[in-house]
Amino acid sequence: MWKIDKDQCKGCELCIAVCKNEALKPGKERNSKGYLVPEHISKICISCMMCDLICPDMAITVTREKEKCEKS
Amino acid sequence: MWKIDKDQCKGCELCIAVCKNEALKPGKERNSKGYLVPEHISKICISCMMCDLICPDMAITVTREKEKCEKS
Amino acid sequence: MRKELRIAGFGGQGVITIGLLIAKAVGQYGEQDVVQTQSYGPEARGGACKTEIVVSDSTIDYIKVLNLDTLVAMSQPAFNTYCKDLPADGELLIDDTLVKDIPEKYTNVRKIPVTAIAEKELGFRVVANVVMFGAIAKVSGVATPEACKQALEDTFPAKVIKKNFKAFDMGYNYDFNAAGALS
Amino acid sequence: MRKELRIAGFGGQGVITIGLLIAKAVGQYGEQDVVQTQSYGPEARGGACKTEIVVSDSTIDYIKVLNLDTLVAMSQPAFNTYCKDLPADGELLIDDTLVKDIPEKYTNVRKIPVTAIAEKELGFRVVANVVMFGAIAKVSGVATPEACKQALEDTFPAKVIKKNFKAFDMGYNYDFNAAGALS
Amino acid sequence: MNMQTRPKAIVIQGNQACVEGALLAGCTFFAGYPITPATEVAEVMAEKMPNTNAVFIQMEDELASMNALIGASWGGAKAMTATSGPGYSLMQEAIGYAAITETPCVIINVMRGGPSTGQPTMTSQQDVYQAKYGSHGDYEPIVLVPSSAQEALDLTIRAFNLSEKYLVPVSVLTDEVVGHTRERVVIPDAPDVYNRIAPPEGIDYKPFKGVDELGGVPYRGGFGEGHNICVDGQTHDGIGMRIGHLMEPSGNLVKRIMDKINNNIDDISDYELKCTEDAEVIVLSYGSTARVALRSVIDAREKGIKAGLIKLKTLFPFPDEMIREETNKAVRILVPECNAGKICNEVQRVVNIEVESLPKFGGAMHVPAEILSAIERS
Amino acid sequence: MNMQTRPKAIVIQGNQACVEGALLAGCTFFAGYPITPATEVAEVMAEKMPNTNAVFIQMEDELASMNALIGASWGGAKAMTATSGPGYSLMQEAIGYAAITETPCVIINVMRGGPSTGQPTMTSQQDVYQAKYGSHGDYEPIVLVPSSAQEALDLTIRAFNLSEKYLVPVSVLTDEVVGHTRERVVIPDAPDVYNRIAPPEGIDYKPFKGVDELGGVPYRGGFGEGHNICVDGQTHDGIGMRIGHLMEPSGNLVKRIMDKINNNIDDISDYELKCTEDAEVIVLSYGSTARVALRSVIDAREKGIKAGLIKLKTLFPFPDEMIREETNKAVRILVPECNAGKICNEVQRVVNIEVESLPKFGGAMHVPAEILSAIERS
Amino acid sequence: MNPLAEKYLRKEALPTIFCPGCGHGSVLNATIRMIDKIGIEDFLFVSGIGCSSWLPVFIKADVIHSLHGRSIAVATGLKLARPEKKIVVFNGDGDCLAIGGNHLIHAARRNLDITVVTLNNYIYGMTGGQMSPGTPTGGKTKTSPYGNNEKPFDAVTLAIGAGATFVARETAASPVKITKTLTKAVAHNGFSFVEVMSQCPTQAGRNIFGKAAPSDLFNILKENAVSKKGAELTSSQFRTGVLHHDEKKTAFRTVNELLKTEA
Amino acid sequence: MNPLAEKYLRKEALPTIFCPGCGHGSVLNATIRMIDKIGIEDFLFVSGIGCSSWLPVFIKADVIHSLHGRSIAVATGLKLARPEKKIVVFNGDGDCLAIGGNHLIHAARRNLDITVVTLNNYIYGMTGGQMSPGTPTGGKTKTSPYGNNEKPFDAVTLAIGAGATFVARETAASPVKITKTLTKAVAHNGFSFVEVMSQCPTQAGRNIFGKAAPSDLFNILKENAVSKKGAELTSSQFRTGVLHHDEKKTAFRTVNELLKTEA
Ligand SMILES: Cc1ncc(C[n+]2csc(CCOP(=O)(O)OP(=O)(O)O)c2C)c(N)n1
Ligand SMILES: Cc1ncc(C[n+]2csc(CCOP(=O)(O)OP(=O)(O)O)c2C)c(N)n1
Ligand code: SF4
Ligand code: SF4
Ligand code: SF4
Ligand code: SF4
Ligand code: SF4
Ligand code: SF4
Ligand SMILES: [Mg+2]
Ligand SMILES: [Mg+2]
Repeated sequence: MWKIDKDQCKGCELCIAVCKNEALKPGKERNSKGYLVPEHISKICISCMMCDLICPDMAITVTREKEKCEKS
Repeated sequence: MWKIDKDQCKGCELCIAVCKNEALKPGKERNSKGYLVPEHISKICISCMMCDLICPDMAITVTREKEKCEKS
Repeated sequence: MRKELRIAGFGGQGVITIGLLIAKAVGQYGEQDVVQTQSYGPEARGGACKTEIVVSDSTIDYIKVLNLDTLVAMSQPAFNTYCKDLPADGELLIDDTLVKDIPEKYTNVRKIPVTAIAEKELGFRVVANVVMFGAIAKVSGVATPEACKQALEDTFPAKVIKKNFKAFDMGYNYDFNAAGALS
Repeated sequence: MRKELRIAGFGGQGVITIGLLIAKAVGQYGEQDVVQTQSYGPEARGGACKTEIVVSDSTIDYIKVLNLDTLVAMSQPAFNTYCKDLPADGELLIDDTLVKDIPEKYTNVRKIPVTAIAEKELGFRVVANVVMFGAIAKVSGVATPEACKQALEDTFPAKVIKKNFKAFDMGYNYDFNAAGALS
Repeated sequence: MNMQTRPKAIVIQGNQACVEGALLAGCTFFAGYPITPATEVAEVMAEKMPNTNAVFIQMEDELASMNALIGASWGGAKAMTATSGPGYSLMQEAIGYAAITETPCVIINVMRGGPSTGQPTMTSQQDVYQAKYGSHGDYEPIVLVPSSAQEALDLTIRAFNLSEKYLVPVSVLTDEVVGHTRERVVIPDAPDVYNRIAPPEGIDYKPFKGVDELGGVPYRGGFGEGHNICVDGQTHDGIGMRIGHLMEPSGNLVKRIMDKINNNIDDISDYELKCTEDAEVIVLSYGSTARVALRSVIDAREKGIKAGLIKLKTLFPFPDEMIREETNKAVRILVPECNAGKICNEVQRVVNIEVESLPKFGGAMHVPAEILSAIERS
Repeated sequence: MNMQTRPKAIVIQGNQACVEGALLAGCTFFAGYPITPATEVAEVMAEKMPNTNAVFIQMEDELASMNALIGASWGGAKAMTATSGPGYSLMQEAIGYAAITETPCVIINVMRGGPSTGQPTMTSQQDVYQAKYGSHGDYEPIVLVPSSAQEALDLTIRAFNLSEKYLVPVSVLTDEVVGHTRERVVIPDAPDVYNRIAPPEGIDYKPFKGVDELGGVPYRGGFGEGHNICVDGQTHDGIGMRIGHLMEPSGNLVKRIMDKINNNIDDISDYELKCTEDAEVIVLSYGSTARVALRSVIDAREKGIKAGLIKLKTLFPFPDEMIREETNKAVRILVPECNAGKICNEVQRVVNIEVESLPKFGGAMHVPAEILSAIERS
Repeated sequence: MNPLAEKYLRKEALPTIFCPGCGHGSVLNATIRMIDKIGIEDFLFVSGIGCSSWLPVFIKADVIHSLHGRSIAVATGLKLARPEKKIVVFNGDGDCLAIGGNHLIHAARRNLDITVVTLNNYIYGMTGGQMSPGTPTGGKTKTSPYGNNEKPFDAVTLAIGAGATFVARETAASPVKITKTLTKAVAHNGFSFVEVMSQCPTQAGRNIFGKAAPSDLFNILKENAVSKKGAELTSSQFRTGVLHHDEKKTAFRTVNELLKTEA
Repeated sequence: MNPLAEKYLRKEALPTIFCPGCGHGSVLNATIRMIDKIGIEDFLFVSGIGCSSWLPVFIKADVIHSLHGRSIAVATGLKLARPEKKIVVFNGDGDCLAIGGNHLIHAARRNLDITVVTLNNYIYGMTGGQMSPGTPTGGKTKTSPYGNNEKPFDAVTLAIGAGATFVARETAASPVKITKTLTKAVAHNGFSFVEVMSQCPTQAGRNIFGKAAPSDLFNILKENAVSKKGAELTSSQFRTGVLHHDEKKTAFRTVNELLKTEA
């Protein structure tokens, strides 16, 4: 499951950069602080957690059954 | 030629320690500051300059024709 | 005669630069004394940010705002934060692309959509502040357009100066009445 | 009653230790107040060195020498440097192994060859200072021999204490008159 | 002193007396860097501490020493360092940090002749204002000034107690004379020891919120006890969060850390009076100079001059009121000190008659005759 | 200001004005370390210096910066650094070294809120006593306090000149407000520039011997000119040899380096008076606060109150005499300052009436109404 | 918010002061995962002054946010007072390598059992983008407007030269590696030093790399990170991974401990 | 007096403050022979505080006897003001490696063209014999009465790790080698660091080595000096000779110079 706490997001788009599946794309909606929050496309998300791990503001939560490690 | 400026000497006896020819030996005479100034035995001195080079107080002057280097 | 202006917006809009430009136009190329201060520090990271300019025909002693004459607001949160000491009849100049919500008590509001103008008419969002600079120059009268252009030349590299002149002119020549902006 | 002593010699003679021993004998094991100071610094590297002890039956306020009562000299240069404020009738105690030249004006001179005693009679030059300590105890009367021995025990390791007691006794029991030292 | 019944004493240097005092006060951490004439403090610590549960470390410099104190203090230790002028200068930044973070710690400065390398082996009282003003910003340190080995011990204990009570860095300014002179020192059996007060159970604990009952001092919880304390040198709120950009709360913090000292001057102040009641000439002095001054005052009284002595043992916070009261009948006030004239300015600020400064340059102490002749001159 | 004939000016921040002043004064060396709110001084230097014959270096810290100034100054450079509170604390040891070795150099301290990290982006005047007493030992620094960008320029030039003339470290205390405010600054064409005076040919030159004709200041020969100068932070004789163990000559050196400043107060002092002649209420102020005070005094006069302003531009040496004279008819003296109340103590020391302190906490400036109401209250 | 953030971060301090896309935030993220594995009760934190030094302030734990450059000295005192705790220091290339260099090398020499995590973003971020001992030669910053004329430190070489016994380097672009490496560093008995190369879009990005997008800078870090042993390096590249690990050299022990062991 | 002493020493400062048999005196002797070869007009000297730091005070030249630990920082300013001069810094293991460590590593990093000569006598001599970062583990000193619980620096490794381009070590027992090595160090364009192991009979001798005779300590130095490359070392031994020499890395240049070269 992929969740975002929009108000924590600073719109840096690092999550988009790390998502190898292009399940994230630049957002259009601004949060309360004026940042553009990325959009998530659930159906192509493989819950790899990369976005969760990289987010400097810990805005994203990915929940899945089995832990998997970064490949890069 | 071997010369010593007795009043510069602090009686440390390092010159004696470096003289491989035993041309220097502990002195008996005290200088104006109360230090025992080493005694020099000219006839066995080979003017190797080691004492001159080591003396922390530059009290010794050895003059010779040709420069020679430390071996140690 | 002392005149006090405050320009507020969010970080990245070039608000401080407007302050700097006005200060130069007045103090370096104009005829009056001027002092420009700015909020500095954590606010500079995102959030609201502001600059204040005091203009006077005599030497300025106290450098901070005593009786605010003009507030220029370039974002809604900045307006909300910094409108407090503007009297109801104080001069209010807003970028109505971004500031929408102005309490009714203000009687002297001028609106100019500088962000929209910069984006649409000039093609560069970044010059919105220079459009606003032009508008301020006109409305406040603290500096002549010539002095303002000298300030622009002193501040920006030659290769972008034309664009900035154009932006300035769009602000300076903006017809608030035509746009029905004077409330 | 305030009594002021100065002990002078060269670095390495254990002059400061004498001061420390007297101070302990008086202050720690005796009955009076005591203060011990010492010259500190460049002089400590070779050259003359000194310690001063003030003994009093009331609390000592000023800690430095005001009216020197006793000068103990263990080297000629030290004597020359530090004799200045000793009055002509002041008590002068010298190691006559090393101090040979005493101006005639001094009327109250006692001589004890502590270095010679230490070297010859005790076999350890290093205890010369303890011999002198004994002599000072006797001559000045600032501390009882018992207190002095307690000071020695507090200062030196047990394994050398006997030797030090012996040295102390040799000084304490030295017969200045017999040696014709009282001038 | 009654010589018959006098308590058991040992004869030690002032520097060692500081160590004895510190250990009695419960000092468990010493970090220092050698410097003449303070080195013996570290040396005796290095010898004594390892056999107790107290830790000695020689740091790479004085910056490190003072900062290590801060870490150790928050770790729960009672921490001390000892230095002299040059090292004290280097410690100033961290002393300010200790002040704003309310970190208890004790700094011994065995003063030597300055400025700079100055006169490393000679005495002085030149650092008294530095002790108060040496770090940038507004703060209010406590500064104690012993005049003897005994006082070095007593005031080192007091320094720890005040430090723990007011959560403030306390400087003990001794000097080369106090530090190196061997004297009788009575070691107290069980001196009063004050420890920082832990927050009572169940309260909404805020580590940096002044508590009225404690005179404006906060409770001090320990690290590792679940308080999640954030110690910050920036102005901060009661829970330690930064407020440097906020004027009023920042001002309140700085005011509070100064007020907690200034509002408790009576508790912190310590001084001795000698013949001041009827004194026309008052000598005000402190540290080793005060002993010379005492001699001069006694000598003057013997000559029939109505002289008196105020001897300060707490130098800062400065006891304005006490001095005003004690000197209000005096016609002259003399301030001998081993510096160019510093505390004379504080006294001048407080009184209306003109204060006479008796400075002393060059690393020597006054002689009693100097002060006496100043008393006599009129 | 007559707006018609006013001289050509540029609009710059106070921090940049310091740079302009320094370069006009002949500054050839800058070593610094970034710190808010002083960083722009270094940044503008870094931009401007490489195109002149002046050298910019960013050092590893403030200790290094200040010590590099000392090396550069003896190398013949006119050297400057800029910092704020925390860095200023770290520089104190070396400032004392510069004082005793009579090393000319200029330190800009753009004051921010303290103590410690304090309020990095807010203004203060909290370091005024540190500027005088921050290093250990007795010394006498010169401290200038500009109140505007123009004065930042003018007083930086003056700082270099005084530093070269009296061979002393000079601090210029600006503050966040002066440093960051953009204002009109007139750049002087060719300001008077003073350079250290080389020893006349043929004299028996002693680098550390005061010269009567120079007001007790020595001649200053350069390195590499055959003088074989030995620069030492220990007390030293005229040729630089150590005398730390000798009382009288050591005392004489320290006295001389203080006297050369104190005996030349009239030359060093700089202040402005506004309506003091007939003033009953005198406001004494300095730095950015003095501009607020000026407004309040003008407002008070408009209300018919006989108020006047003494604005100090040289803070230390403190102008005791001038203040005594200018306030001798006043019934009240107010000292507003952006700190807990510091210079008010200096004034109190000098005058007999009670000085009223108007402290300001929290990193803000006074508003004119505050001072005005204090003037009105009576 | 992420449940780990919920659990371990100090809500009253959020959002972090970090700019959008600042690498320091990712390191914070990776750090709390390390903490989560080990147990937060074991830790005390210390930092200096700088953006990087704000990192532990956001963690719900006991923290000393100390003076610029002094974090390791403070940590030394703290460790000696609380030897049972794991002390982790966070600081920056400026804090640790410029003003704090002496404390770094001395803690390394002593082999003091603490962990130092230095976030090297090539610049002084906090003060607005001046050169640091991490700035590459030629790099333009506010105090090197013509390009940096100095050479940067290789922090890893420096720490090894000073005697550190666990030395590693990672980048903010590899959060999983950071978590792993920090876990090892904290477990090491002795002085452990971890340099984390981090992106600073606001200052280093704009000034040095001419790029402000976090993802661009992030990619630069990835490109420059070389984990393969012995691989040749270009001038901008650096080695990553655990680069030195000496478990034989004993960690600092107080004299008290030594005397007890002997007795 | 020796005619070289006559020529190069400051008579009013003699005798030196060095104790009898102090190795620092022999280094002074060797130094003036180096100076004699090159020409004293080329030099300016800087030192810190410590017995070792007194060395240049005895030389008839322009000298800054600076603050404890700050010699290299002072020398940095002096070098930038007088780039045409050879700046030689003398300091001790305490001055350079303890309190002065940060300036050492930064001058090394910058590859500043100065020469630093550190006289390592294993101890703080001047202040009366406390432990230093040169004190061997176990060494008894006034502040390590139970034996030093810390590890000393290897100053050579440290300097190399920090970026120094000429690094050498000699002992006070080999004066001819000192003269030669100093000559090379001074000739090197870039940061040169020479550690000279020196005997301190008064403090290190008595406290650490249990020997007070200068010649005994002198022999210990000789025994521990290993000049053969690659030879195994016992714990008390150290390598001598020129141990690192990199002539390719360019020396520090000011931005001014760089701009001139580019133009
Ligand atoms: C003594 C002192 N000098 C300077 C400063 C100003 N200062 C604050 S943070 C900083 C640099 C921080 O750089 P770095 O450690 O690399 O952290 P970053 O912000 O880049 O993460 C400086 C110079 C200070 N606070 N204290
Ligand atoms: C800031 C400061 N701290 C401490 C001192 C005291 N001090 C003087 S010399 C010295 C140590 C010298 O040791 P080293 O550099 O090894 O020289 P050595 O005497 O052994 O040759 C110390 C700690 C000082 N002068 N200044
Ligand atoms: S990484 Fe986090 S902060 Fe950045 S855009 Fe994605 S969700 Fe927002
Ligand atoms: S969990 Fe993986 S696939 Fe899903 S959005 Fe995040 S990075 Fe992309
Ligand atoms: S080496 Fe020199 S000082 Fe030492 S004994 Fe020989 S001559 Fe005297
Ligand atoms: S010159 Fe050589 S042989 Fe002669 S005394 Fe000296 S060391 Fe001995
Ligand atoms: S300035 Fe740089 S380092 Fe600091 S928070 Fe912003 S991006 Fe991060
Ligand atoms: S104390 Fe040691 S280093 Fe200092 S002069 Fe004496 S022998 Fe040399
Ligand atoms: Mg950084
Ligand atoms: Mg040494």
